[in-house]
Amino acid sequence: MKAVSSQVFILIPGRTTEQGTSVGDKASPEYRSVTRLLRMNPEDMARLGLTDGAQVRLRNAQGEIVVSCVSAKDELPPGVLFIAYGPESSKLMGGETHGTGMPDSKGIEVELTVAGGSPGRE
Amino acid sequence: MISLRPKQSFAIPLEAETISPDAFAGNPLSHIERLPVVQGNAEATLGDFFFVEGDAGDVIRLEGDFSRVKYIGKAMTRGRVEIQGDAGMHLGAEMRGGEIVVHGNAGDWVGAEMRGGLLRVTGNAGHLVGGAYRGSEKGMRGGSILVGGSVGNETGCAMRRGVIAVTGSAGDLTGVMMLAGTICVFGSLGIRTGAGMKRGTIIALAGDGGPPPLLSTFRFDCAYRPVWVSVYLRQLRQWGVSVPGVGMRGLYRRYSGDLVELGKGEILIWTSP
Amino acid sequence: MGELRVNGVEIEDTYAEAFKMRAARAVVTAETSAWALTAGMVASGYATSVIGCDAEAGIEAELAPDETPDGRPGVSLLFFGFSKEALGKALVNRLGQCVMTCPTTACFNALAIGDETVKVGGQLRFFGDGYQSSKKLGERRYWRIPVMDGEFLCEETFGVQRAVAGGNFLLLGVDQASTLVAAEAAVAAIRRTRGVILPFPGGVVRSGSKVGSRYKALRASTNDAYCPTITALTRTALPEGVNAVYEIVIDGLDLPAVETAMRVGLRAACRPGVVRISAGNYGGKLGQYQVHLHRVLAGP
Amino acid sequence: MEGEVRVIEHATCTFCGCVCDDIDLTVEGNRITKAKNACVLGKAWFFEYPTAESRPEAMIGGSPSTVGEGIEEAARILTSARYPVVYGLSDTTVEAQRVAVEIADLIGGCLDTTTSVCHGPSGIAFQGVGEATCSLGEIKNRADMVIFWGGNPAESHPRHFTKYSVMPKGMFVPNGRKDRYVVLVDVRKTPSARAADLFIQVKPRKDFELLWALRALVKGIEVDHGIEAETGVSLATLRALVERMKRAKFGVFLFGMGLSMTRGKHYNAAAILALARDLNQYTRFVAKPMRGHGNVTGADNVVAWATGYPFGVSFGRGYPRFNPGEFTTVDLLARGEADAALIISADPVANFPQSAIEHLKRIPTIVLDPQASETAKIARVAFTTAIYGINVAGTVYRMDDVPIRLRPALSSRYPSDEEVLKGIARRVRELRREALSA
Amino acid sequence: MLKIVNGKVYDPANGVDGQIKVIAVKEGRIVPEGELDATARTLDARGMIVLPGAVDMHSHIAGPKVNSARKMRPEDHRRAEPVKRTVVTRSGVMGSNPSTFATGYTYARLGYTTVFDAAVPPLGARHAHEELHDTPLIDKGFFVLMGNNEFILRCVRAGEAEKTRHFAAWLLGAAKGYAIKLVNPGGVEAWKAGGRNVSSIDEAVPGFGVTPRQVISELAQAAMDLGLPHPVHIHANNLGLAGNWETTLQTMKALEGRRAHLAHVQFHSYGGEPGGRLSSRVAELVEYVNGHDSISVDVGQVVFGETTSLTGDGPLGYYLHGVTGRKWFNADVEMEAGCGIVPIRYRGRSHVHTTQWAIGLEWLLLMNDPWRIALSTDHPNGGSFTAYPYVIRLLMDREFRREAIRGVNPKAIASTQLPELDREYSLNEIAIITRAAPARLLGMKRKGHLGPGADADITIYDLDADWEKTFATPKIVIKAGHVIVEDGEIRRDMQGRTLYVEPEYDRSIEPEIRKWFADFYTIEFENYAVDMDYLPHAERVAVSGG
Repeated sequence: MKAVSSQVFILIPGRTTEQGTSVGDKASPEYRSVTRLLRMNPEDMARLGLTDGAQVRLRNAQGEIVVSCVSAKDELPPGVLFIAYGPESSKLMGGETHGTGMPDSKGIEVELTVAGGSPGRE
Repeated sequence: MISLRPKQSFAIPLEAETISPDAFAGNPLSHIERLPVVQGNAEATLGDFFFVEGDAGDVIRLEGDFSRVKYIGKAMTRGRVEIQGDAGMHLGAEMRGGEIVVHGNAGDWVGAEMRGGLLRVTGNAGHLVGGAYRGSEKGMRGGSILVGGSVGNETGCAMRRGVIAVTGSAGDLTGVMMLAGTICVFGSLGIRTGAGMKRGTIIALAGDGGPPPLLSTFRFDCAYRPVWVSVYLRQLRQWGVSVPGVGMRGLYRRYSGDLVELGKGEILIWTSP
Repeated sequence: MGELRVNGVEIEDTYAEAFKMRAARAVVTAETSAWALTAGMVASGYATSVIGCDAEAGIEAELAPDETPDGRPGVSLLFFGFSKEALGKALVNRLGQCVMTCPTTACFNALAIGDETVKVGGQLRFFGDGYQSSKKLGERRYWRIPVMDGEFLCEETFGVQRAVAGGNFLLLGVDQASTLVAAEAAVAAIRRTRGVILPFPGGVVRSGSKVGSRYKALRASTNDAYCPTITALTRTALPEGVNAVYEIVIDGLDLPAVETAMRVGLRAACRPGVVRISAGNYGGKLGQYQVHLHRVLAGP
Repeated sequence: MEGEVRVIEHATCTFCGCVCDDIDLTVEGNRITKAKNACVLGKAWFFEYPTAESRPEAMIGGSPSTVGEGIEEAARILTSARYPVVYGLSDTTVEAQRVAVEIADLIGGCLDTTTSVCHGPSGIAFQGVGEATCSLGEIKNRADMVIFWGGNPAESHPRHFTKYSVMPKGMFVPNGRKDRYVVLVDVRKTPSARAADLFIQVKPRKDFELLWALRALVKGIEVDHGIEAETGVSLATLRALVERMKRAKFGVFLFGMGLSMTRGKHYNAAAILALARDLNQYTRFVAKPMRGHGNVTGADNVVAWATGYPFGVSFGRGYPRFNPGEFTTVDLLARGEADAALIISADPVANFPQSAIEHLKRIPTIVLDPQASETAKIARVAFTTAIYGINVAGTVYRMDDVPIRLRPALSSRYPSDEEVLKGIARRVRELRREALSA
Repeated sequence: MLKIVNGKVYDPANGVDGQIKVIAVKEGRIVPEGELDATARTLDARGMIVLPGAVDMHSHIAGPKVNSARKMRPEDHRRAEPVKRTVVTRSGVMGSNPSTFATGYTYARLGYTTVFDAAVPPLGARHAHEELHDTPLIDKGFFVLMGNNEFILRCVRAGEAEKTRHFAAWLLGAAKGYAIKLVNPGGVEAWKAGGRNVSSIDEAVPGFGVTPRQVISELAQAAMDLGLPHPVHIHANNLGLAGNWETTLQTMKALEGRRAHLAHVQFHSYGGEPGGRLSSRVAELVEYVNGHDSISVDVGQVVFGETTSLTGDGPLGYYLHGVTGRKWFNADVEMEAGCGIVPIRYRGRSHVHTTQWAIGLEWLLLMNDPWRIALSTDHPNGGSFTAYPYVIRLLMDREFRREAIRGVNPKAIASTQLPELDREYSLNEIAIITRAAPARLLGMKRKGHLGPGADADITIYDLDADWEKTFATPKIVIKAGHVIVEDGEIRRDMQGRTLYVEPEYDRSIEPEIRKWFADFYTIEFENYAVDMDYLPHAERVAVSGG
């Protein structure tokens, strides 16, 4: 059971320099790759047997995306993921704004599985 | 009794504060059919959207899907509105008297800034039940709201007086910025319950979700049997709310807060019979 | 009117003279019926007659949990005073000193809120020294005063209504023992009715009084006409063979309640040893009501 | 002119809310070749923004058409709609924003800006508790304690540190960086952490709990050690921070969308505004949201002065009403209510929740954007407009509400947003008049 | 061309007091009747009164602080009667801080045709102009905050009076403002620097070593030397505090005969111990003003009800936040100014609020010379400008005033002179305090009167027994010769003009200002001045002498 719950992560979409400099042309390959790169805590990656560039699937009630992951050394604590804002991150956002106009756009709960295969551990 | 049934479904919500005993006020059907409503930017009449039937009286019965009809019973002072189906946003907002019963779900801002009367929703209600509109100093100022299902966030936001009872669970920030009044939640509560409350009470019977997490600015006082809670719960029973028996005679843990504000509020969490 | 006898007891054709007063009703609850009763007894103690007390009070009834606002056992108390102000003051003092102080209790108003009200919880709350809080449910406001075993809950406002005090009858008996048995029977019967109390100890008074005294300072003095030991010295009202007299005094929320109580009391009191039943009056000069014994007994 | 070199001095960069107005642009022909003083984002903005003029000026249903035809079709859509929404406006001039507000008023639509999905919650918080704030120069001249919270200015507002908040020498902080104590509070250890004297890593979604504990400590209310388990920050760290805040002469919180976008939203922002307010009992403290887009602050201001409300406005009943959660764009779309949309310089298809995007695809939309955004691609009518600040003059408001005039460097064959919107407004007015007289 | 006939004309500036007189209008101006030809439209004003368009010389209608108040108070707008769009007009909201369109329309519907915003920080001048551009119908302008400008504080400390004057002139021109405004001189700087205030006009300003007294006299002198149409406009120190009447008196004395206008003097006429209860000290102050022609005032009348306190006085905002416990906005403006906003409700039951209400009326009823007192509520600080008809009735109708007095705090009212004051204003006097006086005090030669050459801004009222009704619903309002309001409805939407001054200054101080900007501002010197694009309907008002 513990292994299953360890695959629930909190995803933080945010701005990055690369996203900012490429946003001028959202059709560009740069923008597409920048917004499809998931940063992860290295311990989490090791635990799930992931290496840089591995494809992972993020899923929640809103939708799912497949992105490649990369180790973010001391940037992220375990359990937290980061991705640059973009079309991919918004697929995991719900339309509920709780009477504010703002959907939950950061701190989104997602389930992570290794893409193309079963979850890292049963 | 006057009854209304939708003629067709519509995507663009209708603003129909004229669905109120005060507006119907014993008028003939032909008058009621001509009462104004607004859909988006277009003015229309009740008769454009609803079959209106029955005899004049202080009871209005709505049958069908009213989930996109806003402001039903807004500011009403008397009479009764019964809804067999779902109701839209702002149900009974600013109401002062009378009774609204929804046999179904209701949208956000149920009973927002209401001052009196009784408002029941047998199903779920949305966010800001009995709450304040943005910028307002005070939410609900009197009356009672009874929700048979669950509610969203900010229930009783800046509430000043009155009672809100939720049989199901409540979302985050229940009783946020509360000034006084009582909120009872029989099911589980989200996070940040009572944040910024000055006075007032939040009673948590702590259903399946276990006791709610509390902010660091709430301080445990004692475990005791608050007599007045029994008085309240008995009143709720009289109103037909299914109050779990344990709540009546239970031991409650009392927490004072929110200490960063006045600190005279309390959260009472039921622990054992 | 002819002579009336019940069970051989002569019912004098006279009337009890009763007075307009103001009444309040409090329900005191507690964790156990014993503590509720204790609070009720103490709160209604030393409240026999407004001649010498701040109020007349007594326990109207003991209440089962399903009869009280908080679902706990309780007692219903009635308080009577000559004015709303006097009654309010007595209530605040009595409920403050005798109920708030008593373990586990809570105190509720049990009269309708009409034109006249007194603040009770609204006064007692200051004992809370700023830590008190209030709750409003419907039209009723309750004060919660922190005390050492939790909270004392007391309703803010108590209703006050016009009421009738001084309903009474006198049992004239052959001896002390049998007359007292009859008085006790009357008390037991009256206590089963609602809306009245018997303010004297055990519901029975032995020191019936008259207005005035040879001593200037006293407003009332012993009712010498009914005292058996001085029949030779006074204009006695006692027939021959009467050696003991007891009085039953009834205060009620309204005249019918007093009349009902008198009726059941009278009937229960007509027992062997009682020679005659009379009633106290002042010749109809002082009281607003006259409750004729014969007329009362003719009731259902 | 090929080869001709011009320099535009004191030009303004509108990429982010810093709105730096000290950029010297070198223009060679129809290209900006140098942007002195600009940051990496600013340079990308000036150099890499698409300057190709190959896109048609207007498209209707995917087919190239003229601006006039586009205006005609747009006006037709907007006047026949019952619950239209006018949205975007954070990347255009005040002059264009004003016309957009007028259109929303004319058509009885909803009016909302990208504020609702960035610092809208901070605006709601402001309406609840107020705000102690200041212009950026006050930070430059006075702030000896600067706390960044839930933001990553190193990547989102690169010159904020150097121009306003961390490095600059000011009147009462003559030694610049040395006179300041800089704190960063965030879930991630972002590149901004390098600029801070103290980095506090808060657990995700625990900002409110942390801020609330700080408020307690500021007021002398004891906080349990359990706060560390809850927030990831020790009580000792919090106590030391509070001591420092009280000792500061002029402190500032600069907060980002790490607060406004995460669970709790407006209450997270309210917590930081309340903390700053509370601190004024001991010293001077202010708080500011770090606004993102170049003129999102202008949008707030224009919408507020014209309607009384900053965003999330409905004109449906012939006058402005405000209710975020009801009249805000995500809600109008996700609930499937809006029946047309006029979108100016924003790209909801790229960053809205899926349910909202799906509805947007179902209804007729009119999009004004300099580039072929995801939203422009699905538009019924898409206008290619000139770029504000680069091609178009006008006014923008910096994140601290200071209005600044633009000095465009390049001409464009495309019309400005203002011109297109004025055309639409004119035509809408005519159509309404025709409808009234009919 | 327009001819108004048969109306009783009240034009105090030209000595016309209720005479029936023809008012002729041509090309936006009043002209001699002979200049009209037969094509002139005739308006029959029989039974009506004809006054110049009213002038509000001290209001808060545009710019950063007003807009912040709008943003902060959605609840205030929501509860107010909305302003619906019509075929001619835009929609808007009311409340204590109406939206721009609603502001213009509502002023016009009350017969006001010229309004000045009293406090704009120069850094926000562009913003104020943008809002004024969206404020239809009325002519408008604003005063420029200078009393806490750090450049000026430095000049004053250095005793550089000329530089002060040149800088002030440059700043007015850069902001395209109309007059020099002081708000709590020195006190706002003390607040910005450390959350304090200055307690008297002789307390040194932290960090600058100058006193408010010096700032007041230097800028009063500068305004005179520059020949500005309006003298220095002073919001004195210690606004709202018990015992502040002495500060006010000292401020007047510190002027040493220089011309000055003291704003919302009601808020500055309080006796009592600091921190204690307010009492009225109008008698002493009015006596001084009656005896000194160089000083004028506007009232800042308090009106009971909900409103917003909105001020350039930062420490005052914080003080009110503490008193009311309500939400608080503060915005410090670099190098220049501050701002505080707090919602406030004036209650008739309140001792303090009753005293304030009475003090405003005492000022109006005790001033001998109506030409030096202008009607204002310091909108929205004392109440909304929409309350002007109510205040006018209080002045004109003694019985109405007595009735009102019965509804306020009896203890407070008994300690003022108000119950004994029997004066009733005449229509002529009302025309002075709402038109002729403010126009003259502002130095506007074409406003506030109906003589030839004046702007054709005219208000025609149908007489009602109730003066409040009369003044609340003009029959016709004419702006620049156009009928803009008829029977309370806007007939025509148009832009009014923005009035500004641009005095000459010595350009040789520019390098120093440039350096000042480079050192301390966050915006470029070159991007600071407001250019004429922002004033599409501008009118530069000439300075005299300077």
